[in-house]
Amino acid sequence: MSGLVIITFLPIIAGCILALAPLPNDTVRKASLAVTLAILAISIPLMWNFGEAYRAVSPEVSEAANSPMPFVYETNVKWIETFNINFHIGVDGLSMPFVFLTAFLCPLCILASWGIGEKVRGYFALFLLLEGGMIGTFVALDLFLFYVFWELMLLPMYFLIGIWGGPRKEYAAIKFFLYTLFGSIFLFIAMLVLYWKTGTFSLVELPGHEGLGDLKWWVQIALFLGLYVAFAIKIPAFPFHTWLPDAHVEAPTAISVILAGILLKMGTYAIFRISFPIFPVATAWFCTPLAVLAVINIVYGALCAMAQTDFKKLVAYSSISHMGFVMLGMAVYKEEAMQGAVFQMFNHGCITAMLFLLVGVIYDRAHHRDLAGFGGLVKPMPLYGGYAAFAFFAALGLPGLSGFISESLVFLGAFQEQKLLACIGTLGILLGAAYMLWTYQRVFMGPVNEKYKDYKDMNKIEIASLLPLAVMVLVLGIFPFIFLDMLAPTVSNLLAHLHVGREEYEAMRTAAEQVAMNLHP
Amino acid sequence: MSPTLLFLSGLILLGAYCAYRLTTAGAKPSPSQWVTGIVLLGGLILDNLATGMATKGLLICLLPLLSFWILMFFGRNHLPSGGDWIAMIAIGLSLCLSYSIYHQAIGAYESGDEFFYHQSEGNIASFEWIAFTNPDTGERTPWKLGFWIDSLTAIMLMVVAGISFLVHLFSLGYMKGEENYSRYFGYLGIFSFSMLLLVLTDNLFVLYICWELVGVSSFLLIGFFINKDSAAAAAKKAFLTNRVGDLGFAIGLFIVYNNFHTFSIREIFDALANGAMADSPWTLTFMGLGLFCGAVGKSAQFPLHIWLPDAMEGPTPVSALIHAATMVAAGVYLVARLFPVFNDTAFLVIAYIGTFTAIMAATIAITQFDIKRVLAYSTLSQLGYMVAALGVGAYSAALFHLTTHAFFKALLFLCSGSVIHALHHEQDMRNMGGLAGKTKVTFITMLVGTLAISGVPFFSGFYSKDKILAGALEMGMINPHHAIIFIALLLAAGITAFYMFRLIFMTFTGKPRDRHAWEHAHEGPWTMQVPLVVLAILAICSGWTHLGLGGFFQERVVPWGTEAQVATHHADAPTLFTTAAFAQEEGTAVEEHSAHGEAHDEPVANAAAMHEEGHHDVQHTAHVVAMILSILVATSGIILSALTYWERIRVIDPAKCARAMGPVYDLVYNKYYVDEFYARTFYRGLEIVRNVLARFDLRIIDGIVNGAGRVTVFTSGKSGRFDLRVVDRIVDWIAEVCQHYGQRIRRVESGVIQDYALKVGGAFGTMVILWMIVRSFFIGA
Amino acid sequence: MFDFIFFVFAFVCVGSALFVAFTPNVVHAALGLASTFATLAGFYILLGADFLAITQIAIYVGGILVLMLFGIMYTHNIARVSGEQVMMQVGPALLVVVLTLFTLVATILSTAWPAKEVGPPQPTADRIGVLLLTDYLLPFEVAGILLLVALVGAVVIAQTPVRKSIEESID
Amino acid sequence: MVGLPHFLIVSAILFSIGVFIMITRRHGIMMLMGLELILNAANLNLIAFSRYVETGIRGQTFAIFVIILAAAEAAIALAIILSIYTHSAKINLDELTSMKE
Repeated sequence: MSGLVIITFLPIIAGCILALAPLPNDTVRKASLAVTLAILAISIPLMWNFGEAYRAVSPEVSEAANSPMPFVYETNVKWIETFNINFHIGVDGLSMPFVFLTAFLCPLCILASWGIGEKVRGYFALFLLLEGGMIGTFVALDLFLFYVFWELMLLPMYFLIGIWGGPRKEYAAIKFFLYTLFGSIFLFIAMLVLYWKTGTFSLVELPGHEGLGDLKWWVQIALFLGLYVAFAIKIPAFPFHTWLPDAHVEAPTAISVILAGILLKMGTYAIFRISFPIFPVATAWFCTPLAVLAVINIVYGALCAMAQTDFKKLVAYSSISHMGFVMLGMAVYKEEAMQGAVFQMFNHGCITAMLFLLVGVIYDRAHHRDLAGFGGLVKPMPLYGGYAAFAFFAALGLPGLSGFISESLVFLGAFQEQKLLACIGTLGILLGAAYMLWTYQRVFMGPVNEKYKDYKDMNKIEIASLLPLAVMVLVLGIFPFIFLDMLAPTVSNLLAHLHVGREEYEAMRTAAEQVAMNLHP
Repeated sequence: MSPTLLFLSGLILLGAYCAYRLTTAGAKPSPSQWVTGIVLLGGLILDNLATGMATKGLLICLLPLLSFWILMFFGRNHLPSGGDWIAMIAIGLSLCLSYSIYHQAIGAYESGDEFFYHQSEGNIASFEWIAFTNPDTGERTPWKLGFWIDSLTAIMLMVVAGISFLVHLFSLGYMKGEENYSRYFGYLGIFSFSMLLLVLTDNLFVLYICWELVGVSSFLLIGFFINKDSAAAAAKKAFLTNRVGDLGFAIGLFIVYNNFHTFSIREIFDALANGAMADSPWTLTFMGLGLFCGAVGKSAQFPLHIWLPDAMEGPTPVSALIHAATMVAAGVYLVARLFPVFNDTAFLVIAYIGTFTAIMAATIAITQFDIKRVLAYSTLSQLGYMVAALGVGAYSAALFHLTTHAFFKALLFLCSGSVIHALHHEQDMRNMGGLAGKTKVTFITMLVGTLAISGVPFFSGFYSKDKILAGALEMGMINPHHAIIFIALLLAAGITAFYMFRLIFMTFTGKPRDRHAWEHAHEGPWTMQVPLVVLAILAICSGWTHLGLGGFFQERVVPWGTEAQVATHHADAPTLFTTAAFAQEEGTAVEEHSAHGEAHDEPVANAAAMHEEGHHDVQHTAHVVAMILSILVATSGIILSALTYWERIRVIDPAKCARAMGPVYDLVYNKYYVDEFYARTFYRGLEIVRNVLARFDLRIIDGIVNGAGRVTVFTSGKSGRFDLRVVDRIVDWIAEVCQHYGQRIRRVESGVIQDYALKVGGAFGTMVILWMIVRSFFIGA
Repeated sequence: MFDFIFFVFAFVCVGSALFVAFTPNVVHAALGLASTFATLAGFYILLGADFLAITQIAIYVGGILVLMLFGIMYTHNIARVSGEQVMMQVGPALLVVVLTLFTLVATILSTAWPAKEVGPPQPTADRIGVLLLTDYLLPFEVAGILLLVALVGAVVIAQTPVRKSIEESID
Repeated sequence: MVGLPHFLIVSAILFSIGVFIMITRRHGIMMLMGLELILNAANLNLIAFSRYVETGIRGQTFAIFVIILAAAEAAIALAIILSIYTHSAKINLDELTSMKE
């Protein structure tokens, strides 16, 4: 049995067992930590061997545009034969990093939820279920299977926010749920239309399927837009983002980490996986609007972040800003930018996870997150201040840390296509530095607030949940090629497909212009 | 030779320091101290072993990084005396290795050999970083990271490592007993690392990385007194202002990458020399201006100069190292390193911005009372000088001034630190006075520094400043409509002399204004005095041409692509500050003259010869005139200052002057209200925009979402009422009817099980009989 | 011979069943029931169901009836077990039962049963065993679990009362 | 000649007596006896059919399951009766009318 199957189902099964077995709380915690660590242990060799395995199946550069996108570690079993639905899973360079990221973040989140005191069994069971859903979404190569996991992920999230959340948890949970469900409708419709046209759900067969050839261009665009709405909600892209701050503010720390670290990546990942390869022509049509939306996301998110007084809300808005970089990288047909976008997704996962964990640390002590209420925290908590400085600098794109590499790659690529937008987008870097430093100044620097002068520094569990992330951010910041080399063949395969679509689109446009010219000479 | 002297003195100091630590740390040296000694010895041996340039370069920059990591992780709790000795050893070894590179450069100069090392030359290792497909060639080309070591690098290494070493030494005394003592040295380590790598690298991307890293270390060090509000604010301001400049830098880099698909400086230069971008001058201009934006930020040029005075919130040695000598010079270094990518328009902008900064900052410095702020504005002004020098094409002069300025400004800052230390953190000059007798070493060394910065002959500043003025004058003579640059710079030189002596007089002469502080004033420990003396020696003699340094600059520190010895009139060099402009004008003139059938190449050859000759004339004249004028201006500045502030010969009352100037004084005293202007426009604007947007987000966008929710709730309310009043009513009615009859029927339920059995049986029997009757009825029918 | 045995059995069976129905003494009734069960086993033998006949004796007579007797003993004072048992609603009951019986018999007699040659009876135990472990494996397992559950359930339900009544009888 | 109808008639008589007992008797255990009679009547039917109609042993197998169920039912019913008895000291089930209303 392939490792992917194991890591997809292990958490789900373990979650079910935990939900039923009447174990003492401490055992539950340790058991779920063991399960997540086991998943991490399985995913590490998968990640390690991935580059070589993928290169082995990857087509020649000249052939890339005509051959289907390759995958590795595939498992393909018939599921519902009547509708040609298969249990088809596998990974390529777009999904492998995120499978790994999920496996990497989950043990840390378990550590961060060590202090959860009520309904412990339910919490950890749901958490494991969530992990299974997330990994499943990343590895699914069948649209139907993808949809199943996509929704499966939603449910535990709803309960985790709705039961263990903050004061307005019901509002936040329902908002999150309805919002995402609203998006899912579009996904569902698109899925049905695709099935109806082609008779398959396979994400390997759908790109370039001849059944799609006779789709009218406006149907393509409508489907693309529908899918975009579905995924933009998850990203979250302006103007579908307002669920995020609420969900983040109310969610418990570990759930915020998962939400920002992995769930937000689902949106962009799905665009990469579904929208782009299946509708290359519509992609070409949409890339400029997408870039504009991306820049709005960047600048708008940063400005909104600046105005927040709630620590977590600030981080939430910064997520919106940072996901804008990903969108900008996606919107241009450049290798640098695409790699940068995927890398940025990964980095944002690590960095924002750190930020949320840090917020959690102080929230556990002070029980509020009002930025104006702190001050001079470095003095009682030097270690915390140090980690916070590291994370904040990582978030504002300090060179030497991974976020900088991805952001600059995105911009290097974007500038080649969209000069003006890229220049406006760089404002985001400045604003990012502004709000991050301003926050750092308000919380950590300045005179010590008397209320907090006896606070204990971070304990071992908190350090254990932060240190791996910090190391990851630092190592990838100095040796980004570890990641990028693994990614490169996938991105160039995808780009080869996209370029074909773009040429088709250009040809269509020229033809249309010709017609217009003839009509109005 | 002074460099050798410096090197030897450094070594001696290092040895002395280690001996000092080993003897005073306790009766029994701890194992870690033994390790120190061994590492130190090993490092010295390493110096001899590391013959390859790459190894040296790597060691130079990585040693301080190592010290940073060690100090950050183990400094406070695990190392004796906070681990300061680790930082000392690291920077000491860096200095040794830097010196050996510098030594090679000087040796090559004396023997007339080439001195240039780069990854493409074969003896520098390069490191293949991330790789992308080059759209021009279609091949996967990795970004190669390597070192670029030439005379400029050598001199920069020496300046950075040398001053960094001295500042480390000074800090031992100055920072003693401060909280987070070892973190301080850690920060110095990361700064040294990034600054050294910045001057070593051959890749613009790495340069940008280091550029930001020095910004961060500057942030950390300015905000070192982290619990002080003003320090925190200043640190943030510095970083953000730098970020604004870096934005321009980044856009410049985007343009570079877009056009060349590489960040290797060498490849960019080669491509430019091969005529790339020749047909897109505007892009070239934007690229140059973008890159210059970075320099504007880091070197604190107008309009991004506001952070530097505030940065004085950091510890004084830091001000000396980062905000006077090295980091702020990075901008100048950047423009110098990328000299070939700028074109005429860019150079003009550079020149004017530099000049404006020089004169503006100088005027502000006159009015300030905080001793460090005066020095900060003086730094601004001197940086403006250097930038202006680059702008007018006085390349080697700019870097010469960078070097001398690094020495004397570091000296001045350290002296001011010594004064502040002596007066227990008193920084206001109005509370000083009469310290000359109390702190003799500080007074003398500071006087040396002041003389150097004022441009008094035989002090280093004189030579470098003179060269810059000569360059500006030369350019002014070639392009008379730009002569204002020279005049402004000359004026700034005079003002510099004036305010620097104002500082000396106010601090060291006259009656002590704060007697209590004065009585407790004392000289610092020897670790603080030694750097002052060393720097004072350097401030005097680093400019002496007969020691070879001036010549070295003149002949070796020249822009890439120009032949040595012909620094400023290479055929490919921009036309703005060469006599090529002359040549063109005259060429066209001659052409017009000889329009009647004469050979075309003859007048051109004529013109070239004339311009060669004319250029030498111009150079010579400029030199002499500039020298005389600068001496005159400096002297008059000093005299004026003495008349105003030296109590013995005072004839002018500064307060009266200030009153007489009225609004002008206020304007200058408040730094031309630039800060206030930014606060009113950018900050306020940003605040408004962000509040409006946040409200927009909450009210409109989220409002729409919630509105949709509310509409749903409203409709559901309506339909709910319909449900309740109509549908439910019917259901209720049915239920009521059922209940009514149920009440009657329920008597059948006796609760006795046998009864039930009977009824079941009876029902069964009845049904069977009925069925039979019906059946028989039908069948019978 | 077959017919004779049948009628003897039928007589005894119906007779003892009627005795059960009308005897006032519960213990007597139980004994009468035993007789009915035994004659039923006889019927089974007549019908060639040897295994079932044995099962009938073992379970009904040996198991269930003993169980009932225990039940009677627990619910009555052991000294006067023969407590008078009154019957209720005999009239309506007779009416209903006779009616039912009449319809049943009428149906049985009026139905044209398939006339089939009946071969000599064969041993059935092995065939039943095979069938139980092949075609009826799942029902068999479920029945086993059901028995187990019933056993446990009966113990749980009866535990306290039995102990109570024992304690009472000790007192 | 004794055949299927004879067995069926005996079975019908037993069934009727069983029903009669269930209706008339007040004693819980007596009612249980009636129930057993009814079940036995059914069993007799099954076996008779399996002999005369189906000529297999499936009917017998079915009868075995009925016996099993009867055993289980008897055990539970007796336990319940015992429980009721100790709870309310009543053995006559017609007196247990707390379910009424």
